[in-house]
Formats: sequence, C-alpha cells, structure tokens
Amino acid sequence: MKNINLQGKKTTRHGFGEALVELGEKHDNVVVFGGDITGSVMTSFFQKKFPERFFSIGIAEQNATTIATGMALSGKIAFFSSYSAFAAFRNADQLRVSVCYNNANVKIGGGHSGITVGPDGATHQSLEEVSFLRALPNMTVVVPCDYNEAKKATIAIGEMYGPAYIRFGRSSVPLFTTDETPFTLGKAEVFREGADVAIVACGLMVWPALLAAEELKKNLGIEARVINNHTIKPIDGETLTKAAVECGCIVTAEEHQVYGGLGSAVAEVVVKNAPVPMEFVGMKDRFGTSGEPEELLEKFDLNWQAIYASTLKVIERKNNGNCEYRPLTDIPKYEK
Amino acid sequence: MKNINLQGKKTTRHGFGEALVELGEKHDNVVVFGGDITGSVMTSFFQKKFPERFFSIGIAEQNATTIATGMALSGKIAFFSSYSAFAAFRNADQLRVSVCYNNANVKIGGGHSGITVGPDGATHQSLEEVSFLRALPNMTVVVPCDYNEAKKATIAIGEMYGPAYIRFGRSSVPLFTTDETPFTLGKAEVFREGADVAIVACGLMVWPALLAAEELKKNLGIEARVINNHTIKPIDGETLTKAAVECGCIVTAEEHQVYGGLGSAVAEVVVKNAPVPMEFVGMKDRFGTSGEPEELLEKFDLNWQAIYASTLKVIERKNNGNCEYRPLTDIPKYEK
Amino acid sequence: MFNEIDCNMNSNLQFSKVQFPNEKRVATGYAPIALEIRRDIVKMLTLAKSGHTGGPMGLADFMAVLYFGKFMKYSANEPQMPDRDRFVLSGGHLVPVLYSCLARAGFFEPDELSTLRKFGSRLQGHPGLDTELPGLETSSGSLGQGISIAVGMAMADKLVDHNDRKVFCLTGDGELEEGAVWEAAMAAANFKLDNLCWIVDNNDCQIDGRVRDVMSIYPLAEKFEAFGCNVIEIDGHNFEQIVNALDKFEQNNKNKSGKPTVIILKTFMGQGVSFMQDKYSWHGIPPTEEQAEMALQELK
Amino acid sequence: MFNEIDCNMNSNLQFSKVQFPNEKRVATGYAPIALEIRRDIVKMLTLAKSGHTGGPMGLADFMAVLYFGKFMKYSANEPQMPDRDRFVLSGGHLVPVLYSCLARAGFFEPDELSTLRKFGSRLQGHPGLDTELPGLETSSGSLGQGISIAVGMAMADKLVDHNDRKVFCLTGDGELEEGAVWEAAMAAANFKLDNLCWIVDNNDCQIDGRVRDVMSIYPLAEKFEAFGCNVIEIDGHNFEQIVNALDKFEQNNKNKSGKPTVIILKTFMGQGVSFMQDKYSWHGIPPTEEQAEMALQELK
Ligand SMILES: Cc1ncc(C[n+]2csc(CCOP(=O)(O)OP(=O)(O)O)c2C)c(N)n1
Ligand SMILES: Cc1ncc(C[n+]2csc(CCOP(=O)(O)OP(=O)(O)O)c2C)c(N)n1
Ligand SMILES: [Mg+2]
Ligand SMILES: [Mg+2]
Repeated sequence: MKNINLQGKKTTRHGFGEALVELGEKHDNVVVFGGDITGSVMTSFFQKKFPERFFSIGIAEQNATTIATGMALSGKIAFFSSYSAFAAFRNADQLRVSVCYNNANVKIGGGHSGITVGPDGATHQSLEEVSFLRALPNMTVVVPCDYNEAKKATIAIGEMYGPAYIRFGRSSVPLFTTDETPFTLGKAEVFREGADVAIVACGLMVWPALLAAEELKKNLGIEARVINNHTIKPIDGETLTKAAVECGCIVTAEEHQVYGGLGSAVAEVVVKNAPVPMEFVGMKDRFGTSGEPEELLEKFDLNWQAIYASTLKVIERKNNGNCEYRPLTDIPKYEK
Repeated sequence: MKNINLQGKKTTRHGFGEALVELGEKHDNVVVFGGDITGSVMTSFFQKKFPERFFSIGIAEQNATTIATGMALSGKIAFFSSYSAFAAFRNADQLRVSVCYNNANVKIGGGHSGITVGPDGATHQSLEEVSFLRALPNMTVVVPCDYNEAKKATIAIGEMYGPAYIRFGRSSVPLFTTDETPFTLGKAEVFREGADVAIVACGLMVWPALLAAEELKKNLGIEARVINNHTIKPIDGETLTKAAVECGCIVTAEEHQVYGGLGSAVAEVVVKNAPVPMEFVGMKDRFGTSGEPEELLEKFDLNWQAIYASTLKVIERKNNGNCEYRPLTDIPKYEK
Repeated sequence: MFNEIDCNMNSNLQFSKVQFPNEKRVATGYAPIALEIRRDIVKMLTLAKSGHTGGPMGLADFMAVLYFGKFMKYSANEPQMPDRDRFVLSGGHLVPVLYSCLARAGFFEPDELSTLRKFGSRLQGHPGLDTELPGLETSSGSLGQGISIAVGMAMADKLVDHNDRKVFCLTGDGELEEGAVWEAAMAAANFKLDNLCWIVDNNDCQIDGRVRDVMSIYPLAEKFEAFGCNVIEIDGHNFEQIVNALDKFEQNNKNKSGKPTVIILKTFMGQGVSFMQDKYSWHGIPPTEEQAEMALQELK
Repeated sequence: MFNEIDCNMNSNLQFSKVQFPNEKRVATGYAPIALEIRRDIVKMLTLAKSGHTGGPMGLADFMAVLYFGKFMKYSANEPQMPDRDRFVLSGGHLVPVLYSCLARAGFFEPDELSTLRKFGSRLQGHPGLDTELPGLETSSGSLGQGISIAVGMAMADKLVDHNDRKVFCLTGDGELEEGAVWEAAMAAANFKLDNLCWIVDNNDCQIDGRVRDVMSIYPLAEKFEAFGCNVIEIDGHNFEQIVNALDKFEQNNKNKSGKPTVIILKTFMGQGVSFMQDKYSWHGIPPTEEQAEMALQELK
C-alpha cells in the first residue's frame, strides 16, 4: 500500500460541502439548491459564502431537481443535495426525463446514504439508488471512499459537463487518501497490488477491503488486489477486466443492495470480458433497521471480516470450480 | 419446441386487463386505481365490470401508489396501473417506503413499456425501471412474454401476498404460449432444449429468441436452449446455473437497458455460481426516439438477428476464451 | 426481546409504570397525561442520543386528547380490532410522541420506551411496520406519503367496506411543501372523505428555520379551502379547543358533510420546556443528560 | 436530414410555405396565423398516424398571439440569442402546436412538419432536446415537470443573472393533478417570479374524460391565488382577451409586482373543427385521411 495510511476519521459530507465552496470560488455559475437539510449535507457552507447563489426550495425534491434543470438550461452548474433516500428516489422521474434526457448540467449530492445513517432506521437508509441511477443514460455515478476523495469527486463532477450523482455519508469514516492519491472520474484505482484475488470496493467499504487484504496476507500469505472503484458509471471496464484476468476471481464490496449496484456493474463487465467467480459483499436484499453505524455494519456483514470470508470462498471456487447454485442472499438473516 | 406455435399477435396489455376482471370475479377485495390512461392500460375493463371497486385518481402517480397502500393495509388487493415510465418512476419513493417497506399488498401494472411504445418517443419509452424495482426488498418483478402469459402472470401476482410489478406493452406481439404452457412465478421455463448456448429472454424478446434458435439450428446446426425468464425477481438461480453449466455460455435479451435489468440479474447469478461468457442484447445505455415499434426494434438491435449475432459471439468466446475488454455498449450508435 | 437491548439506563431516566387504559381515559383530565408524554419524550430521546425532540413535544397536548379522549376507538388488548379507528403518522420523525401514547395506552410496557432507536428495538427511528409493534398502522419517514395512505384507508372504509371507521392523520407543516400532499388533499375532497381528520402541526418550524422563511406555505387555511377541505384553526396547546375541533370533525363525519376535516394546530416546537420552546434548532437533536434533568424539572 | 424520412405525402396534406418572420408579426392579424396553425396540426397528425390532436387545436389561438404578437422576444435567425424570452411546454404531448409555431416563425421549413413522430425526425412525439431542434428550450413529456424547469429559468434570469428576460410556460389542466405542479407554484410565488407567465390550458378535458370527473381541480383560480399567484381568467379563443392578458402580465412584470402571473385559458379541445370540438376522445388520436379532409374544409 503506497501512500495509504490511516489519518483518522472524517465524514465524506464534509468533503462535499467544502468542495462546493471551492467550486463556487472558481466558477461563478455554480448554484446550489437546498432541501431543508442543508446543515446535514453541508451545503450550508456554500450558502454562507455565496448566499446570492444558494436557494432554499424546502421539502420538495421533485421541484428542486427540476428547478436545477431550468438553471442548468440557463448556463448554470446546478447542485441539489439532500438525503440520498429522497434526493434520488422522490425525484426519480425528474432525474430521468428532465435531467438525463435533457443531458442537463445538474449534479445531485446524495447524503446520509447507506446503512450508516444509523438510528434513523430503514426509511432513511438508502441502499437502492445506485441501481437505477446507473441505468439512466447520460448519468455519471460516483461513490467516494473518504473525505479527500469526496472533495475531489465533487470538484470533478462540477467541472465535467452533464448529469452526475455523488453519494456520501453521515458518519465519520477512515480518512486514508491524500491530495496526492490519484483520482480521475471513470478510472478505478488499484490501491493495493496482488494477483490471488481482486477486491473491488467503493465508498466506505474501500477501507475494510484494505484491512481484509492485510489480514489475508498476514494470516495466509494471500495477495489481494484492492481496487477503489469510485466511479460506478461509466464503469472502468479495462481495469476490471485486467483484474479478472490476472487475479482469476473477484469480491465486490459496497454499502448498497447486492442487486443492481457496484457488484452488478462489475458482474456485467466480467461475464462480457473474462468470466471469473465472484462474491458479493453488500446488503442482502432486505431493509435496514435502527442501530449504531458500526453495529449495523457488523450485523449486516458489511465489514472486513465479511470481505475476508468472501475472498476465501471465491478463491476456493477459483481453484475448485464448483458450480452448485448458491443465491446471492445466502448469508443467514440476522436474529433480532 | 413443444407446444410453442405462433397463434397470431395480441397485446400483453389485453392479458393484463382481462386478468384483472377474472381476479375481480374471484376475489371481492380486489380494487383498481386509474391514472387517467385506463383505456390504454385496459383497467377500463375492470372499471366497467366493477365500477364500485375502481377509483380514478387522475394524473397523480404518487398519490395512486400510496392510496393503494392504504387500501392494501385495509385488507385489499390493490392494483395501480399506468404507463411504466410514470407508474414506476414518478412514484419511486412511494414504492420504496410505503409499498415495499410496509410489505403492502400493492401491485403495479407498468403499461406501454419499452421501446415499442413507438412514436411517443424517449420520454415514454421506459427502459430503466426494472433496475431499481429488483433492488427493492420484498418486490416481485415479472415481465411476461405474450398475451397468455401476461394474463397468467397478472393472476399470479394478484394471488400472492406482497408488492409486485408486472410489465406489459402497447403493441401487438406474437402470441405463442397456450393455457397449457407452464407458468409459475419465480420459475424460469425452458422453451427450447439445447446445450450449445443458452438464450435467456423476457417479455417480447422471448419470441425472437426462439426464432434465433431456429435459425442457428437451420444454418449452423447449433442447439440453443431458450429460457423464458419471466420473473426477474426473485430470480430462478437453479435454472440459470444449470444453463450456465450445461451450455457454457449465455445470451440475455430484453427490452430494457443493458445496465441493471435481466442481463444484470443473470450475470449476478452466473458469476456467483458458474462463471461463463455472456452477451447482452438490450438497449445500449441510450434514450430511445420516435419511430414505429418494428423499426425501433431493428434500429436498436432488439431482434432475432441481434440475438443470433450475439450467440455466435458468445460461442466463439466460449471456445477461444478471449479476454480483451469490450464494453457492453460496443454496438455502434445508430445514425439519424 | 427488548430487555436484552442495552439501554444504559440512568435512574433519572426511568419510565413510570402508569398506564391509562380505556376506562381511565378522560377521567384523569388531559394535563397529567400530556405531562407524562412530555416526560417520556425527554427521557426517550436522551437515552437514544439521537432523534427528534421538538416536534413531538409540541404535539403532546393534541395527542393526549386524541389517544385518551373519547374520539378514537381502539383497544390495546386487541390492536387489530376490526372496527378500530386508525391513526396514521405521516411525519414519521414525530414518532416518539406516538410511541409514548401507545405505551401509556397499554399497547406495550412503558419500559420499552427506553429502547428507542436501538438495534433490535421495535421502536424504530422512523416507524417500521416490520417490527409488528402493536398499535402501529403503517411505516413512515419519507414526508408526504402517510397522508395518502390515510386517504386510501378512509376510501377503503367509506367507499368499499361502508363502515363507520375514522382515520386520523398527522402531518407537519414543513411537510406541506411536498407536492404529494396536495395530491392527497385533492383526492380527499373529491372522494368526499368526511371520515378523514387531517391534523397539521403548524409550529412554523422545520429543519433549516421557520417554515415561512425556508419555503413559505402561507396562507394555509386558504390553500386547504381551495382544495375543498373543511378547515379548523386552533391553539394546539388548548385542550378545550382541541376537544371542540375533534367534536366538529365528529359532527362533519356524522352529518356526512362530504368534506375532509383539516385541523390546523398552532403549536410551539418544544412546548413545555422553556429552553426548547419555539426553537427550530430542537427539530432533530436529543437533550444531553443535563438538559434532560433541567427539562424534567420543568415538567412536573 | 428530414427529407430522407419517408413521409408518405398525400397532396392534400402538403404544407404551405408561408412564414411569418418578425417584421410580419401582428400586421397580418392573428386569425390567419391561427388558421394556418390548425391546418398544420391536422396535416401533421394525419401524416403521423398517431399523436395528440385535440389539445394542440385548442391552443392555436393563444399560441398565435404568443409567437406572432409583440410579447415574446426571440429570433428565428439566432435561436440561442442570449436575451431571448423563453417558452417552456410543460405538457409535452401538446407539442404539435409548438412545432407549427416554430416552423411558421422561421426556425425551420414548414415541410419538416411532415416528419412528426417518424424515425429520425427532429419532431419527436414529445419534444426532445437531443434533436437540437432550433427554438426548442427543453424536453418534456412527463407531466408536471416543465413548469418547474420554467421556474428555474425565471429564477436564473431574475435572481442570478438579473436580466429582463421573461419565461412563458404552458401546462394542461389535467396536468395540475400532479403534486409537483403545486411545488412549482409555491416556489414561483415565494421567489416572487413576476417574470414568469404560466398559462393553463383549461379545456376541462383529459384522457379519461372531463377533468371535473376524473379528478377535479376546481375551484382553480382560488387554488392559484391561495398559492400566491396573480390569476387572470380569459376566453382562450378571444384574441383581444389574450392580448389583454399578456399585456397585464407585462405590466405585472414591469411594475415588479412580485407575483407570478397565471393565465387560465378557457379553451375547447379540438377548437376549430366541429366534430372535434370539446370532445376529450380527441385527446390522443390523429384524424383519418377522410377526417382530415373534412377538417381542412372547415379550416379555411
Ligand atoms: C421526503 C423527505 N424529504 C426530506 C426529509 C428529511 N426531513 C425529516 S423531518 C424534516 C422537516 C419536516 O418539517 P415539519 O414537517 O415542519 O416537521 P417539524 O420540523 O415541525 O417536526 C425533513 C426535511 C424526509 N424525512 N422526507
Ligand atoms: C407524469 C405523467 N403521467 C401520465 C402521462 C400520460 N398523459 C399524457 S397527456 C395526459 C392527459 C393530460 O391532460 P391535460 O393536461 O388536461 O392535457 P389535454 O388532455 O387537455 O391535452 C396524460 C395522463 C404523462 N405524460 N405524464
Ligand atoms: Mg413544523
Ligand atoms: Mg386538458
């Protein structure tokens, strides 16, 4: 692991909020729309700095998205941010028709995403939105792994043309990339070299992927390649195909349902190019529940231990080629 | 092909509309909600027969979905139907929170789906909704292949408990199943035996899959297994794994984006159980356009010729195992 | 079971055992019940260490009348009683006040209130029907959906099952910024749902500030009237006015007025605790232990 | 190019070459322009063999005034002219009337109208910005979205770029059943968008029947007033009333009234052709060739 060291913890939403201010400084056509939770998603930083370019739309995600479209069609770079459960569901039709079909320069910041929003419970734990966002033509989908990457990704989507979605979270997560860590939209980064198995992760699952790789090395001498797949659309087929060919098996890890998200995008690339066994670490087709973030990550098998176990399983399949049917959701449901 | 003969053409929406009446006759707790296009989606049949159990909600897909939820929580089997572009997008948040998280007995009929809605153009050509519907916990997703199957599928989802989505279309499509053709929710049916390649299709792509198989046989002696995968969620992992193991390669075919739909669901099963080469026939990450259904199916490579070409490609890959990166969307964009 | 949940109970934050089953309703007067509810809310939130304090506090008076007056038919012994009236909480974040009412009405033991928002609890941060919590009619948490569910229930009762059940539904005022809410209003009026009582918690607060500043919904009564509803505006902290308003709804319902009733409750967020009162900053935070102590001092 | 599209041209259904560029506006009077538009609509739909006839026919009079009067600033020679006013068609299915106006205003040749809804045409069944059709400001087709786009444009003009551009937006009346529309109204009023002119095509028809029967939106003026808009109700087939209403909007805008203007156009679906008039069955069907002939006989 070159250049990858834990530097404490920080939220990805902080990166988003700060990047918006930077974007606002650089580009006077950046405008931001609030959906009544501007402190939580940290668009409040932008509001404070550029009150004349910030607009509070209230609790009206449909309207905020379509107003942003009107602004974009007037030459603005228009950001709307709210909780991802609402900023990418309540407005799904608006995203499809007004934003994507117009190929409008609208950016959605999906905050408080995933199971780690914690005690708010299932309604607020957005674990499904990547599935349809990546099905929308013209849409770019980014899931950054830490504070620094969230900042870079926000700036990158602000400076590209077209619709984009960035996903970030509520709770503090390990900060381990630096200003020097390479980041290019659409380019998956190899964070750790290895050729026994590839672990392809995004968002807050990248750090546990690195931890799992270290444990695999320490305990079993297994060299896992760890790929930070921050851009889910467009997917980096080259890097993933190379990983499939060179490692011969893949584990994906994401804070999202196993149906339709990163794992699904990687599976599409793999069967199309270099079919190898895969295992999926993610939410197993169920709703979340209230609890503390760490507790939920553990209960729903979204931690390094789950990744570790999946790598062993997938390596065994690579070696033995067993072909019985095992459903994606085979991990037993938790007991209350 | 046993029992599979062309019996002319008929719309799947007819099957939906007629099945609703049958359901209404059998179960006095079936209620139906209209969204102002009741003639098009043929809920008008039910309205005519059971005016006291039909409610016009107007152009308000969110409200129709959530009112249906309230009815379902009052012991009703509640159907809402409209164009799939609106009946599964405008109400996405309502489907997630009110319908699926409540595990409410609400059924959505998505009409005028896919590219074959034709001259209405891209806004009305719903090609993305399966992606997020299959990511929603508790949701069942069915895409029937013809009029008869649409009828059976509608009755089946009406008689199971829980949220379900059925997709059907505007234009007449080949009618080739009969009352005797087996249909079980969640069970993919082998419509043609073969072990050189498996073609897994749903909806109106099942018929061209059968045509492609006949051509393959006739021209090249290739025996293609054709699987009618009507239920996309829950996916029939056993039948698909068996196909992967026995045929060694798979082509999927659907009237939906190649990202996130049937192809994606099959890819998930395949890499998890029996990794084999796959090719995807579907909409290649772009919006549709106005035109006649047949014309659009041809222009966007959604016909037997496209399936035929993909089977040859995938069989070659099975035999040669080439592993260069080829994106899912490698078919050249059409020229206007 | 909930008693396996680690609740970190501080002795000051223990819940009283008092319940107000059917026969005790009204008899005690509403004030002591509302007080108990407010004490519950403070304790629950403090123990949960996250969640919404302000809105629920402002609703204690109304909910005391609704759950412990003569207006809503239900049975804690038979939560699924077929002829019960139903309460739908559209603003799911307000759920602590509902949990307190359910516990105090005898649907479950007040001790369980200590599990709010904890892993494995039936008392989810936003209500979840999957917990099978007795007395809960629907999940909610995405604003502007519950009211349409209530419309659907009222339609089932009035137009399909032809019974006398009533549906009560509570939305916030910020929540009225959601367009879906106006679809619900339009339908409620068109279907003549005089069995629907829609309560708006008009505290003029939402997360980012005053509702009138974030995205004004005013004039409010005019909007509902133009959408075909019967509007009653009252002081949400005045028991007499609350009782009268609910009486009027009963009249509208009995007389088959053909119009849904909307009760606009003028409330204060955080009502009952001086340092919370009318402060939107209390929308989504819990009290610290010291703040809880101060609050409970006032709530006596 | 469109002339490669197979248009199956019947000689009766050929399009006249007349255009009304800037300098000819008004001078000709509106009636002949509205007539030409109606003739275009009948021909386009007949050739397309699918699509929406009734709504566009009812809008010909208003659109003649809007596009060929003095109210909207645009240039067919420079479609992207930076200080142009903008027209947003929220009810995307009504687009034939817009295509006709754009052709007649010189944005493209009237002949191209024959390509409506055909593969490869810039005249999509519902407008698509990806076609780069000159004069088109946005895609639409999912009801209730365009009006919010218009609100966003008006905000850009008034609140960010501080210019004098105006935004005109047309919605149907059935479209007002979408809750999103009321979010747009609320925002338009709160942001004091006096540069926004919202036109409602109040033909009381939608697909399934009369708007008042399918899901009534009435009383309508009261709703918009309660949502903070300036409402003008007029006969949508009376040029004088249309001109006056647009004049009033200009006044509201110039005087910085601080309120968006809503013009409720009382129209008849299918206006101009006796057998279509006020028939909701004409919402979404094209005329047959014989019907077209009869219609064109009347439209002289
Ligand atoms: C659709 C949706 N958007 C956003 C949120 C986040 N949210 C939760 S409560 C709230 C404010 C609600 O205001 P109000 O209804 O007035 O409740 P109060 O603050 O008075 O408790 C918001 C924006 C949500 N739960 N659902
Ligand atoms: C969100 C959405 N739901 C449904 C439709 C299908 N639809 C197209 S036009 C129409 C009726 C619109 O009525 P109105 O606005 O009055 O237009 P008119 O019939 O008068 O032309 C409907 C329901 C749509 N285009 N968008
Ligand atoms: Mg409030
Ligand atoms: Mg109309």
